[in-house]
Amino acid sequence: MIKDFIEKSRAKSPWMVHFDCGSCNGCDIETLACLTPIYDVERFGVVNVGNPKHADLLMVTGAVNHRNKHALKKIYDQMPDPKAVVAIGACGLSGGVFREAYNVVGGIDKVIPVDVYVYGCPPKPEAIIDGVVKAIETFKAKAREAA
Amino acid sequence: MMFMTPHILKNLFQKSATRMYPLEQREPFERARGELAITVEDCIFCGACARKCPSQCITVDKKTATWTLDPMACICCGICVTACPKNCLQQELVYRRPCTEREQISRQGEIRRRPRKVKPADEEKKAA
Amino acid sequence: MSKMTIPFGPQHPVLPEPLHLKLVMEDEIVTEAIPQIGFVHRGLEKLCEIRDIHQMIQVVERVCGICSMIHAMCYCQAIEKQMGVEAPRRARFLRVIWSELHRMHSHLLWLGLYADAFGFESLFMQLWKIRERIMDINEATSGNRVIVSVNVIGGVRYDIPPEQLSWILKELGQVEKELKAIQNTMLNDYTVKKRTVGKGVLDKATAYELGAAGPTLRASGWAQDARQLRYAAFDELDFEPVVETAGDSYARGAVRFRETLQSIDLVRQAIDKLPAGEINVKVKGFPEGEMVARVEQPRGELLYYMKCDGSKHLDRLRIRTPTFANIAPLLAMLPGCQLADVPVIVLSIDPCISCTER
Amino acid sequence: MIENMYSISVDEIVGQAGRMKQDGYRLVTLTAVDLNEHEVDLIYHFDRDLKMKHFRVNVTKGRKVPSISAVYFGAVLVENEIQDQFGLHFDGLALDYDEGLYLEEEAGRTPFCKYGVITKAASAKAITD
Amino acid sequence: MIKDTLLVLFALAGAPLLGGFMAGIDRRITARLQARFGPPIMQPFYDVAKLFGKQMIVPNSWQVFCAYVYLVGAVLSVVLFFLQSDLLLIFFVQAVGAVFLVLGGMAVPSPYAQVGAQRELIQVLTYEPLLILVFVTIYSVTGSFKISAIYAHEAPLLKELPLIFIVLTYALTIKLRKSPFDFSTSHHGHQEIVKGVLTEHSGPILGLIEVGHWYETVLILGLCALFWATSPVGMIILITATYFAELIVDNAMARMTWRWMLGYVWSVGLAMSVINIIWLYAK
Amino acid sequence: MPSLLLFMCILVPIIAGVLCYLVRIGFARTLTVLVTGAVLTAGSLMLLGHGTFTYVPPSPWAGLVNTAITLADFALLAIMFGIARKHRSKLIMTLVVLQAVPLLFFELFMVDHGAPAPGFYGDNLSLIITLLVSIVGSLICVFALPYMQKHEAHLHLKRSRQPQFFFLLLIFLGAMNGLALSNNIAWLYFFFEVTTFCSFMLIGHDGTPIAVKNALRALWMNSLGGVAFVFGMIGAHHIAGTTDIQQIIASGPMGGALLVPLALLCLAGFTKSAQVPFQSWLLGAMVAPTPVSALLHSSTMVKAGVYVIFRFAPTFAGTFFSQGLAIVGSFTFLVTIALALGQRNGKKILAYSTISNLGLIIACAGINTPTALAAGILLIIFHAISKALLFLCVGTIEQEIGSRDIEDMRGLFAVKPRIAVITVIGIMTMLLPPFGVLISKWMAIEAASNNLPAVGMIAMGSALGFVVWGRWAGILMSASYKKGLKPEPMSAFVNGPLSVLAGGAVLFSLVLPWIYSLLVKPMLAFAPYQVHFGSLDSSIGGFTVIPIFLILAAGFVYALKQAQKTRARHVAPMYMSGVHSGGPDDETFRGPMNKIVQIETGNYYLTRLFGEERLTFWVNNVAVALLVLMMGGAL
Ligand code: SF4
Ligand code: SF4
Ligand code: SF4
Ligand code: SF4
Ligand code: SF4
Ligand code: SF4
Ligand code: SF4
Ligand code: SF4
Repeated sequence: MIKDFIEKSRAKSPWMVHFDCGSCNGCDIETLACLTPIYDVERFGVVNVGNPKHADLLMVTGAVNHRNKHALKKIYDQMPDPKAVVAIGACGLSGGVFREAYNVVGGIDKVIPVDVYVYGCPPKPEAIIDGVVKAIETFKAKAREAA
Repeated sequence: MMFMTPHILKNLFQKSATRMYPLEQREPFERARGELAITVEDCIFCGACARKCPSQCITVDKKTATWTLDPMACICCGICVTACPKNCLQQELVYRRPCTEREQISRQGEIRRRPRKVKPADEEKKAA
Repeated sequence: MSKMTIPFGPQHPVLPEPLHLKLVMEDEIVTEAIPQIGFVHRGLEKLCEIRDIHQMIQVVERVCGICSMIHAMCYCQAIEKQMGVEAPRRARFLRVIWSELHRMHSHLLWLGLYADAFGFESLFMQLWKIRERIMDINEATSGNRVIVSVNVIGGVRYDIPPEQLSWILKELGQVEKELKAIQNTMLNDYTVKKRTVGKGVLDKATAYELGAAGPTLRASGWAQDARQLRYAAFDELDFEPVVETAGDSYARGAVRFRETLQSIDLVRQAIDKLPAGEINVKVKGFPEGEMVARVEQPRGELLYYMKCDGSKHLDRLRIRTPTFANIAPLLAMLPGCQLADVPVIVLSIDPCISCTER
Repeated sequence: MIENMYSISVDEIVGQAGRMKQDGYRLVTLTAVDLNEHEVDLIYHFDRDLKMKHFRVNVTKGRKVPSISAVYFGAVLVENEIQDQFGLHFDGLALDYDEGLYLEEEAGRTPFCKYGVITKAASAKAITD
Repeated sequence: MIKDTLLVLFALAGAPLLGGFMAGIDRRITARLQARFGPPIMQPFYDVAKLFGKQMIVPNSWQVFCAYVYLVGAVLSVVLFFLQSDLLLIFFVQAVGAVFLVLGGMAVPSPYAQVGAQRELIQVLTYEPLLILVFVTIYSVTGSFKISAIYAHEAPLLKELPLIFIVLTYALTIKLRKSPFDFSTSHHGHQEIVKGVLTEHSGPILGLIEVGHWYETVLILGLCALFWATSPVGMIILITATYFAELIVDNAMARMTWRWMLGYVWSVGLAMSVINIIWLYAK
Repeated sequence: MPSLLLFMCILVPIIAGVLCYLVRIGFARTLTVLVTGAVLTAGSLMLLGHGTFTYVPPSPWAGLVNTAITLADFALLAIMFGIARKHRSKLIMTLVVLQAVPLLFFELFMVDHGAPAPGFYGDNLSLIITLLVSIVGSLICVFALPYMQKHEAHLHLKRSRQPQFFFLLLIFLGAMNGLALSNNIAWLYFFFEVTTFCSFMLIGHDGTPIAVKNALRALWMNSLGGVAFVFGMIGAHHIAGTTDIQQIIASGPMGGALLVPLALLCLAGFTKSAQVPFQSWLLGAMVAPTPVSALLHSSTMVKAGVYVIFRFAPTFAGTFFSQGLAIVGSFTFLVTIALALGQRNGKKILAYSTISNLGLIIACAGINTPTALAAGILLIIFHAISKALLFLCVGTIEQEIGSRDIEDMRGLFAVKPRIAVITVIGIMTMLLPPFGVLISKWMAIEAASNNLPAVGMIAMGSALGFVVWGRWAGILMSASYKKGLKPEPMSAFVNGPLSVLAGGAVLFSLVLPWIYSLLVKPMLAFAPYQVHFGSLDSSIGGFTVIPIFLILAAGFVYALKQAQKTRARHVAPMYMSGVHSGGPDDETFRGPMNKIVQIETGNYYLTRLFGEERLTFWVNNVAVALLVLMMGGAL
């Protein structure tokens, strides 16, 4: 019974940490906007904990450049399992309009595994909420696999 | 402290400002620049969209009549839509839903051998 | 007394963007703050070599996703000027409307983050709630909430129909009402003042000497606003730069708060005077030569330098953003403050690392 | 064409900056423009009451340029940026990131020099020469 | 004896439920105050359950030790509270928890946790004398430090010690980590020192701390309730009103700095205590 | 029987000291110290078993002893005068003369040498002191054996000065026991002076200029106390007409007439206990080798001061003077711990904390109710044990890492786990329930709760103490994970005393209810607390000592079990905003200009608020004012 409750809780309490990996801010601000009254992702139990050690979800925006890719990796590694990564925006997905710039690695999945891709430049907050919901699903599946 | 208190108390006793997405969904705005869609039947594979696209995320292969979009790189600017001489591109009102796998969108049209005589799209434009 | 050396950022909950500061402190008093940047540097100025001048509009819009429209506007105005075309009058008014909308949402966003930096969560929520109205206006008029992509060389892409204009006025009235309701909290609350008054003081002379820009400069007593250059339709609109003299975080906050109200007024004026007519002119060919253009962004004076040789690619694009100019004043403000004031002071210049590093 | 553009030589930079400061000018920024394999234009932009003055300095690549960060501290970041992107070297920088302001090793060096990349080693050599 | 056993059991099992429930309501009301819809009331329980289901990652074993001792201290103080023992004793036992929370924060030289621990110490420094003074004044009214004596007292303490009650709420605000005193760690992460003392705690260990925090909430609200010990309804009203006021204050103020807190709370707290005591003697 | 035991407690250490001085062989010295320790321990325990007693040496001896002591008194004063002359200290010369002349007058014209001189008296108070001196003191002497060897090795001394050192150390113990057990106020004065002299010699032991300077300061301040003592003694004799301490006490305040001499005696106690404004000599004493500090702070010197005050406390119960004492004591408690907060020198922190605790003890004496006295006596016991332990810990750490700065002790656990853990235990016993110091503090607060200014200051002081101790304990354990940590080796003479003291601090706390009912309760006018089920209980409050002890112990053990399950695979690097540079035990990050930066963390010392330079001036002035007020109250 306790196991079940933990299982259920996992889906109901995704704490997030947001890392701006070289975004133009468009996506960051939309991610932040999800926390604010109109969208209020706390309805789903999401709390912006700001600390990878507490987080279940890593929300990454931006095109990933050669400097912050190290930080991205480290933050990901510091998150305890089970965890999921949501890549937000064209930049996070592929490097977007900056793909060819010299300092851009291009796409978060080149550095860490990504579970959910959220399209848009920037995605609407609704899309980000969809992404979170999707992440919760993948994340349940992951926990089941691990068990 | 005194200044904010009436404000938050008002919030408490009002309905919350939250839009209960996804339970409640708002009508999208008319101009919303959502997912890019192609009516591939009308496409003449001229490549204008591919050339104009600031993100260079469309590839058009005239020979095989394929129109390919890398949605992951599309920045939803709508430049291609304006550029298309055939008006066969359009941005839907809703955005593309998040996914869990990388994907490419490839549309196969029919390979036209002869150059067309009539340009229906152009005519429409003139009429308008 | 003992020394602490801590890494502040790049991933840090009070910094929405990656910036690293090595802070050395004694009993939480900062004695040394050295920045490490480059976490957002993409090198997008270099993209002008592979994107033509029209495509570059979309790229410069993404220098920053907050005042994106203003970047594009500056870029287009520069090229228009160089090529001797003038955008139609209606387009210029529409540019003013959108750019002031951007200023408003940018300031509201910033005021929220600023409130969050001194731990006033409900104020943050309130401000961002108000901001959503502006985001709705953006989306309704352009199809995207943030990056509106309205500029083209020679004018604007979209027109705003009359029924939308009146709706915008209604929404702005609401924004104004709600802003006035929290004006007292923002400007007179004891705790807010306690956390901001006298923090990170930048005196008048230093502000000028270090090349501060925008509200950071105006909060130190300089009435300098690039909109006084009367670009777009500003030559037909009434406004006075908003100035404060204290030069501290509070003053910078107050400048931005008042500027938000000022922007509402400017949009109203622009809608009022909005002429009928075309919204863009066709532009043929490519510019040649060197050019410099300036506009006022939410964070201050933005400068574009471009050099082109008549081909469809620019030879050199250089963007000097106000936040870049404000980093040096920031470094001057930090030493001597408390750790708890670091986020407040850092945010008080409204840093935008994205446009700082491009 | 840019109004109020004056050409000066490398050695005049610091003196000119000092004069501008005395005249109550604010440093807006510096711009570097790659001209060809050997030369870079450095443009110093100043402003007073929204009127700008620009000074163009033609510099040979690899050569040291005196930093004006002692006069205008605000120049520090720009000069560092130019070091990163153009491989020029500024002498007397108040904070020297040594070509590492933006760039990691992976990103290569002097990305803005279209006409030839200057390696760090080469530029270091040029300095010692 | 049976009554005592029941009380102990209630303290052990009921307190965390109550504390978690309070936290849930807290988050919901906070959300409403901010014009948000807010999480479900059960959210704190989901959070803790999830934390217990997470991978164990710690910086070292000393932190684990400290977290457990913190919990033991918190639980024991609540048990003692329900057994109506000596107020000072309860407070000192609670201090065991407080010390180990700080030690847990200092378990590694992590900058944010260290700063948090230092600030936590300063918070303790701020509220400890106030609490002792509160207890001493209670003693001067009831003639004993024992909680049982408060129940035996015929009038609500609130009537005689209104200012002291306010002093107690200062301590309460600090303990609950509410604005303007939420600097050693805060419920949400938007803070210059990330999560302060708790930065390095994660997963199950963080869960333990959270549960300990629920116990502490119950303890401190219990202390408030003592000021209207004559009627159970009064106790409930008092707790509700205090907690609500707490939430309003939390949302109507910026976070202050600890330097300000130390000066402000000490001076105002001491002044209020003194005035109340003089008033008491004058009567 | 008492005669033998008194011999064991007072004379044996003195003889042993002389032996140490004469026989300059290391091995013999070790043996002597060990044997003396055993004898002292046995003697004091047996004395305790013997219970309250009065003992006057049989007829010829009594007179002889008295004469010998009187002569020794003058000899001592002469030596001190000589020292003062050598160091050209007019101040000390004056103070010595101010003692010698009245003393001469006293001995020649006042004391009736015909009457039988009072001898020794032992009640629970003196027996407790004797016990502490004998056992804790001996442990410190044992600890000093290896310590001094290392110490001299560090100093590269050609000729060992250990004989003299142990000579003084052992004499010190004997004198302390003599002081505690004498019933003759003149003898008490003599032993009082011996401790002054020994401490002077020991502080100056290393002979460095700073040591000499600090030793001289200790000498003048304590001589000031000596002067106060002499006048107090003369006054008391003048009014009560006897040198028998018990009789003086029995005569009561005599309508306030006796208050002035008593106040002077208390003033002597103040200097000896280094209360503000006399704290500087004890702080200066830090220059001495650590065993000296341990001895001065825990069981001897400073306890001599509070002993004197406690001894005479019943006499002035209920007077305004007593009230004043309570205020002055709690003031000292508050300000010295505040001074400790601004310190990062481990020994200084301990020193300030000692003064602070003594202040609390004195405040208890001032409050002067049975509860307060019980609190004071328990505090004397537990403070002595814990403080001795902590000093020895700091001494050991200092020899291991070469610093006494607590910032340098950061992460000590990763290097020297054994001493780190023992130190943490020591700190816990100073700070937390269910340990004795805290229980006594609890009692003190309850006792003081009728005296609002006092209880206010105690409340603030204890909060400051929380910070002082909490952060120190935190520092010691603040280390990244290290695999396969092994306790460092430790010599038996170091480990032994440390373990005994640590064990003692814990175990005695467990049996506190019985210590209270067996030792403390009989001294009091009425019993403030009832003991049942291992709990202290009264109408105003209760402390369930044993149950809490057991539950917390169980909690500790469980927590330890859980902690031990931690394996390397659980360990993650600490959070550094994503720029940490390496593995789990790495404490660096990649900072500006891509340089690797070592993180530094430090405690807050709030030097702007609690700095020594800032606070001392005010503290001293206020203290002087308060003292004047208090003495005025006696008039
Ligand atoms: S996807 Fe678009 S909005 Fe998001 S960071 Fe990239 S450019 Fe900015
Ligand atoms: S639209 Fe017509 S002219 Fe333009 S590229 Fe296509 S085929 Fe050529
Ligand atoms: S919307 Fe913009 S980015 Fe997307 S395909 Fe069209 S032109 Fe390219
Ligand atoms: S521009 Fe239109 S017609 Fe031409 S390839 Fe693109 S979609 Fe097809
Ligand atoms: S300042 Fe820069 S980042 Fe900020 S909104 Fe303007 S362009 Fe964008
Ligand atoms: S500083 Fe830049 S990234 Fe941060 S909120 Fe402002 S604009 Fe956005
Ligand atoms: S106390 Fe601080 S962290 Fe907690 S809910 Fe309030 S604002 Fe958020
Ligand atoms: S470190 Fe210790 S033993 Fe060595 S010389 Fe100093 S005090 Fe003596």
